[in-house]
Amino acid sequence: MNDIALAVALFLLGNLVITLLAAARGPTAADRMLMALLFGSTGSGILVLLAVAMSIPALVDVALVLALLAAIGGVAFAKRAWQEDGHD
Amino acid sequence: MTDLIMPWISGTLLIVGAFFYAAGTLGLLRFPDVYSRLHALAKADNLGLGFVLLGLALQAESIAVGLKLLLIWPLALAASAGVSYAIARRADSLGVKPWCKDSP
Amino acid sequence: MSFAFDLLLAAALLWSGGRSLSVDRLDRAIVLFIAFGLLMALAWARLAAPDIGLAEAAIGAGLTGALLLDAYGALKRRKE
Amino acid sequence: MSSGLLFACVGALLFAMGIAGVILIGHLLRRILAFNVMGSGAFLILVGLAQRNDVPDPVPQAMVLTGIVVTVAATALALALVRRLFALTGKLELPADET
Repeated sequence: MNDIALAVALFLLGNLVITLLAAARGPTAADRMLMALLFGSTGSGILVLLAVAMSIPALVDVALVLALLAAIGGVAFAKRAWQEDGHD
Repeated sequence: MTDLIMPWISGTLLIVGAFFYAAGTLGLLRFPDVYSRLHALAKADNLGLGFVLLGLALQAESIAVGLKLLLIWPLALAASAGVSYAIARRADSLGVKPWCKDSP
Repeated sequence: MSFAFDLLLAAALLWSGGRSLSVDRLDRAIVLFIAFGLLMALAWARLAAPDIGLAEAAIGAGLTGALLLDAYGALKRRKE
Repeated sequence: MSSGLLFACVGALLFAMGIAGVILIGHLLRRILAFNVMGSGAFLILVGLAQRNDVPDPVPQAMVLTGIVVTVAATALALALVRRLFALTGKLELPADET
């Protein structure tokens, strides 16, 4: 049972790396920031799977914090950093 | 009986969750503008997270551990809804046009 | 399989860290640095240190990224 | 190769990249990024090398936990100083020595 959790975690990490490669050269500023949104949900999924696969229950708390605080970066980007000429 | 079936249900739910994550990533890579990419990420990825959490909560030792796992889902939904709203509103106020079928 | 996970995580850490120092535009560098912080949280989880992972997820991923983006936006506004 | 040793090697490479960035890059915000990368490399070396036995050593973990908090405080102070420097001189680089 731990094997399938670890396999799904590996698959999600591969997803994350592909998105990282693609979004680093994304066309607009917003696409790069959408990556933060994806990192929040995918990262908390990986942490929950690792908590089961490595049998460390405290990692569930880390997933909870990550799911909430990854939103701060996105809101800071939308409110403060995204200016008019950010289209290139 | 339950011990026999439960790992299969749990593993199936995990694989369905992985499929939804892959669908969200594909949407981020292939969709044409900011709004549709936001739509793909905010919905498909959180659905994948929900399936993964449900699959893991089914094989938790106690009710409390399973409920704590399931608690992550509404929090992630609230966070992602807030960020999506902020990004879409800012894109609209900056004048980013939604993609139409005729536009290049 | 856990070794494959470690290898992929290590490669992603090195790539995002190096690119965040060498990419040409500053906003891309900051976003890559936020991704680097999230990958560091995963690395602490793999090293069986959940307390450091908690601190890194809260501080490295949330707070530092928000501070950097805020400073970037303020500098850009003042430049115009 | 255990995962502790692997991440210690990654930490050494990150430390090298970060220290090269701190020395070579003139732009102050990028220099702060390089400083953070350098700190992360040092933390990875500390925790990764303490992982050799089965039971992880708690003392480096406590040190690294303190170090992360100190790093974010130093980053916030450095960003405030950069903003003040930009408001005073309009440049994002340190002034050259006038001797």
